[in-house]
Amino acid sequence: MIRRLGACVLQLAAISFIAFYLFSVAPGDFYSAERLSPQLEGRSVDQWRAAKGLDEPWPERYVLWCESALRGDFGTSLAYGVPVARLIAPRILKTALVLMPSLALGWALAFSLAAWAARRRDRILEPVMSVAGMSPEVILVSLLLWLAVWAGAPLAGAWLPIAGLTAIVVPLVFLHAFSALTTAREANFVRIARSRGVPRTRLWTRFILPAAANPLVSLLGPSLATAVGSSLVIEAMTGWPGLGPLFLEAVQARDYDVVQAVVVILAAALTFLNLAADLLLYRIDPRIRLRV
Amino acid sequence: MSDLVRRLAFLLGVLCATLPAQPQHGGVLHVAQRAEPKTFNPVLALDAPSRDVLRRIHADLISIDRTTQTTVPGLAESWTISKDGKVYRLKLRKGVRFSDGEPFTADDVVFSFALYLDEKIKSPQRDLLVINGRPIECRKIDPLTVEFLLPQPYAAAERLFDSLAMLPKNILERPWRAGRFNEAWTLATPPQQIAGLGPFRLKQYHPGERVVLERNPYYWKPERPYLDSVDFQFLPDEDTQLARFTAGGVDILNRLSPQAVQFLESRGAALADLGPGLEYNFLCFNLSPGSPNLALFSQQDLRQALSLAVDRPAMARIVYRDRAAPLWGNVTPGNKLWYSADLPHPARNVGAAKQLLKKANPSGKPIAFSILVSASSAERVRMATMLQSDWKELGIEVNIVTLEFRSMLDRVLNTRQFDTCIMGLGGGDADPNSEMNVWLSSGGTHLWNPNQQHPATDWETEIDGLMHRQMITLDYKARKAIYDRVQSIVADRSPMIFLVSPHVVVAQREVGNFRPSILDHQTLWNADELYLIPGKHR
Amino acid sequence: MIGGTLVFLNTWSVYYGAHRAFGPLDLRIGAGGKIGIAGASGSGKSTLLASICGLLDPAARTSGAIEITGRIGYIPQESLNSLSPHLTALDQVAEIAGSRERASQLLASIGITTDRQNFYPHQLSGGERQRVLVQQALAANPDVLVADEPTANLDEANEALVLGLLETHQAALIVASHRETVFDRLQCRVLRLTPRVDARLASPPPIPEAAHVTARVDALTKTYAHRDFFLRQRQGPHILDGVSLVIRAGETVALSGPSGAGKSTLARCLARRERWDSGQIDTGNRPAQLVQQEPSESLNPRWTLAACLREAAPQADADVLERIGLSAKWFERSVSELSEGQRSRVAIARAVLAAGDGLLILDESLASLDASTVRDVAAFVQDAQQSSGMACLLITHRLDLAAGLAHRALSMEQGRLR
Amino acid sequence: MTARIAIAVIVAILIAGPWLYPVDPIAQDRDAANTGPGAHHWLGTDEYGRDLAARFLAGGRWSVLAGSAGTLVALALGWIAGSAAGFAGGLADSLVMAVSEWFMAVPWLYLLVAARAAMPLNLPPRKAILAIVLLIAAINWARPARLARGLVLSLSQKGYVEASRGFGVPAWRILVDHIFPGTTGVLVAQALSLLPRFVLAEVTLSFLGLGAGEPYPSWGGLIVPLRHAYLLRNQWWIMLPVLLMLPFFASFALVSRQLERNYRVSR
Repeated sequence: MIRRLGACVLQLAAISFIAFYLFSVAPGDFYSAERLSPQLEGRSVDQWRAAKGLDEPWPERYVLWCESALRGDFGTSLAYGVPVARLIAPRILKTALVLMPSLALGWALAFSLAAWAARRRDRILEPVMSVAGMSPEVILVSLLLWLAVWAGAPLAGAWLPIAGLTAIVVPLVFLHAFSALTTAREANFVRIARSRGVPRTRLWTRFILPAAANPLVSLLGPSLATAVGSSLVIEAMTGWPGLGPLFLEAVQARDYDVVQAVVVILAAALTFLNLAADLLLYRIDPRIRLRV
Repeated sequence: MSDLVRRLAFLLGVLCATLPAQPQHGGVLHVAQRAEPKTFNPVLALDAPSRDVLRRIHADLISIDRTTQTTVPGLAESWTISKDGKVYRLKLRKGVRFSDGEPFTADDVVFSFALYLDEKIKSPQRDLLVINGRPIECRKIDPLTVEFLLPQPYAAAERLFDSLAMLPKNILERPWRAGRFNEAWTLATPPQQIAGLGPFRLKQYHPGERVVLERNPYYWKPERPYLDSVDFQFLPDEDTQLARFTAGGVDILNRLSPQAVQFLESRGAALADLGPGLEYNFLCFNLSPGSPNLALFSQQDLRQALSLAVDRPAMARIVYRDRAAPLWGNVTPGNKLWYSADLPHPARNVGAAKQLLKKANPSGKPIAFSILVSASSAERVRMATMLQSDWKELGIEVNIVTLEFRSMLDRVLNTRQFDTCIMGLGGGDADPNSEMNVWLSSGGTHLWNPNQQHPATDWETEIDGLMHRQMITLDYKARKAIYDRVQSIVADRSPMIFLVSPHVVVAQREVGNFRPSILDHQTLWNADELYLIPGKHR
Repeated sequence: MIGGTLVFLNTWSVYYGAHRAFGPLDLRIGAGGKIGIAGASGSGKSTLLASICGLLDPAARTSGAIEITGRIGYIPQESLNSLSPHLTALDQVAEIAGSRERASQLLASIGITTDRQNFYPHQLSGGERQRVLVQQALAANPDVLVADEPTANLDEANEALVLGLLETHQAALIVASHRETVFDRLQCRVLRLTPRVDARLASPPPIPEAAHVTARVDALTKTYAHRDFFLRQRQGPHILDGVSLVIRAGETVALSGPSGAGKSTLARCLARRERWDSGQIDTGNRPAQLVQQEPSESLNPRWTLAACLREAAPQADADVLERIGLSAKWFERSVSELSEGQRSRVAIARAVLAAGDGLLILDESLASLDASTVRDVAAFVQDAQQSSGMACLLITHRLDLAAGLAHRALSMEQGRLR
Repeated sequence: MTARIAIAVIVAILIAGPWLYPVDPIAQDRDAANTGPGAHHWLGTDEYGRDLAARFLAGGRWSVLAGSAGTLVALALGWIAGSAAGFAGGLADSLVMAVSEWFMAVPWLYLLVAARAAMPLNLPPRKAILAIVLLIAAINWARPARLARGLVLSLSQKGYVEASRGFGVPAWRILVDHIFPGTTGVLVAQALSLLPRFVLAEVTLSFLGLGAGEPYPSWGGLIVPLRHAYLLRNQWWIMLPVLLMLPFFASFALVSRQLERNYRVSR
């Protein structure tokens, strides 16, 4: 287990480094915009930069960041002047508040659809889903908005981002679940079991679903990754007070402590979900658990 | 059907808004805002969202009446100016209290200015209060009188006091002395620890979601404000703002995009078109020594030719759906005091432009350059697109380079690696003094060739002289004459090609005493007078 | 229709596209009846059985009449994917038998002890899996048992067990096999899809005197070690335990033993397809050529025969096909057009060509092949041994083959030669 | 089958566009700005009075090309890395897989911002966008790589691969002769499902402030207005080009799915 965790930590370190480097290559910094204000002298802007240590070369800044990060301090937001942790904590909760339901909903919906389609060898749903899977979030949300107003639904609250996210998750999961189930139900041992007169429900619960499980379990991580990525945009558009608006704002404003923190936290979440998925795989698949 | 109902409701709303109805107390005003405030500390606030909220919480000594654009008494009920214009003596109102009940005295004023001028704090307002490198001095005469000493005569100095929040010494002095002022009054500070002199005081802050202000019981104006509270909702996406507005969750919208205006029109919403604002959009040539195309752009004929070939009315029509004024100078028609009407407005003339171009480029070798524009401003990208097709008729190949905002600023203000760029200025005050840095050749925002040791051209020298003169001229008419001259020089030499000035358009639902203005804050500047028209709000 | 008839076929045939898999065919079986289906591989045995069990794949077309009365119990040819990898042996049977107790009895009755009953298919040996499949079929106590090559790759002991099961069960029986012995043992009427062939094998050619050593193995030892999920080293049991062996030019050595004894591992080591822990292997300048079960697998279905053969032996030409009983015209044909058995012939022939004067290993390659194929292939191998002095290691559980083809026979158990 | 025909037809139309409908896609007919479909402008005009039909055709030609380029890069990188990992196994394998995981977790936005900002000013907008698309493609090698690895892993355990190893065939020959041919089916399927994503990448790019290639048309650029579908309801015709794209994308998806299924069956 230790080794495994070690690998994860190493990965996080690598990600934080790459992110920080990429950040440093982007031109402009947090105070670029202030230079444009006629009421401000260039000197004062320079003083601000110096005060925040923005004029140091990026390797030093990265080292500093690592030190404080290891102490559990993710630095202070340039824009907000408060510790990043305080800034992010409430928003993570909000994001989770839309992520979890939409993932659950999306999986449930997609899976039952896929099972239905697989059972009656449906041919239409698949292409439809794969087209739906392509549509970018920005467009999806604005169409949703349109629908909502047209239907006179309330626009405040969580349902709008949840709906948007679900719409992102469903096609992704459906396509995988569908192909997994169709392959499983054609599997040799399933056909034999069927010929042995195993009742349909047993056939699905004991034979088909376990066989289809592996690809789906390994989809957990990617599906979360996609959902998180989309949630950033969707939250920003629907004005949901999660990480999304903060992150995009911070990206544009070059508020690097915030960006760095968000990236690392999300990356960590994903890494450990993948780990969990592997653990699950290890539990449910005897071929992995019990090697000869 | 429902549309008809909406129109009727709208008409009714207009009636109620126009009839001298008796203002009603109570109610919550919902306002949509693009971004959330970054701090509750007015001394450190850099960004518009913070200021928009803070100015409802705090008050200034002398304010600028947004409708007349002239100064009116604020916390100071009267003031006198010495003959030489160097000494300002302000008389404070009696019995004014902070929102926590503490009395407001001259000490607070002196303290506040000490904060703004403190080098360590590095307040963004500091540069305004430093004239030619020498700060304004503030003295207490008696508990209700303060005196300001200017290092030199400074025209319309009283305008400087506008939106300079007066702060409570008893709360902020300790952190300041402890050198921890920058941690005071952040978003993490509990609301009751924040006190101001404005009509409202902070009630709740929901991170990323909304800021709620409540009525300040100690507000100095009797019977004010009418509203119980103001609710700022943070909606980054305009479409969502509009959806909420039409659904009734938001009462006031600011800074509407052309598309949004058109949409609201089609929905029959109560729009107020205030005509052109102070923002002027322009194309700026890069005339710095290191400019990639200096030889080309330093030819005035070329610049004028390009300016002549621009179809400004079409730009106003297409980019802003006719809600914009074509510009030939840097002062917009919206700027009542400083707009110079007698500036020439040559119509588009490709023929004449071609003539000029021949002079500038006798060899007739193909001319090509790029326009730098921020991708985040759809309007300016559109302007670039139109310029490109306008100038194609002169046989000029223009390459549009859209960059993410800060990358673009880095090129324009830092590396200076660009041919031309499209930008806009004029967010601040209407007074010329607020734009010294744009027109002085030594200025950091002298965009075509910033931070010069010595003016590169004689006309820039002249502008420098004029700007310095107008700054110390106290008589308005004389100043106006000087500033008109500046405008005509810039227009004629056209180091910038002025394009259009968008109208300020705002929307509201059944808000009484709604008197929007083109100056910040466009709709809430008179928040203490706003009230909700009864019977229309859920 | 006649009372007591369980399966009735009338001019029954199955087509894949234009190609007819078998038929037209008449068949009737009543209670207690026993029919053996014989025929060369590719003659449609499996298809016929599948069609009776209603397991034809959707692509197939049928003509003629089929009537099934009574429950069918299908015993597929053993392979990993005929049992669910997610269920223990016990559950596999319990799903059919209804109760775990009954399932447990059934399995115990065929020598699968209670501890091994909780193993998953991939942990069981081929023989055990085959037995589980049989019991699964019997658990549904069917009226007709349909068994497809039930003993194809079982060692003697397992074969006896499985055939015993089929014999004792009272249900009618349809069994397909390529081995007459099965039919004799079960005393069933034999239905031939292709005429019987004389499968007598030519006796092995004499080994030339003072033949040099082609392959030498010294004290070969190997244990399986793997990292488990938590990346810990896991020490496995000894697969090879000090194996020493010498094979001379032109010699054929038969190697038999229970499944899991390490025969295949030894073969893979000789062919340099696996590493070993200690000991030496010397097969001269080239590794041994290994042909495994399902020889046809070793031909790339996208290629032509020519391409396949030339990959191994650049000088190969069409008459190779003649010598293994195929037509030279097929030289340029695609592998995918050939039947299972035909592919196996080509595959083995190719290995022989590649081996040259080196070592050829046939690891159960002949097990699933019909008699005529075995005969032709064996002849081809023996030619090669005579002409080029190729040595051959024949791994098989079939004593008849071992006796017919090998100069000497070795047996292996728990990684040791005896 | 119908899907394949549909693709062929649409591509044919795109190629023949300039002859079928000879209108300049960037000429601004400002008096006819924002007009609906009509005899003059089949699909109406945009806010500058540029002909949407012409822009649809020209944009399609370009976007499909750019998209294919992106797909090519992403798949080429992914397939090489993936099959190398799958074939070599061992350390190389785990290394490639680890790196691919990083690639999927890191925010590349900044790289795009920086790259765009670093490009020379005289670089035509289209080339700039193309460069960005290619960059995105280069970043997105990870998923294809993982796919390819899986395939190669299963293929390299096939009997015929082990056999030719036995014959002493060099590794590169095995890759070329046996393994790559085995992956082509899935490769094409992937390509078909990736191409539309690259065409659409531009939409997200413009949302993130990385700009569109004004004044030149592209399908991504034509979709961008849909972001304001809510505002632009009274200019319904801006949706027409998008509706025309749908069958194209749909048939791509269909064919891609078919190919994948065929592969699954053939295994």
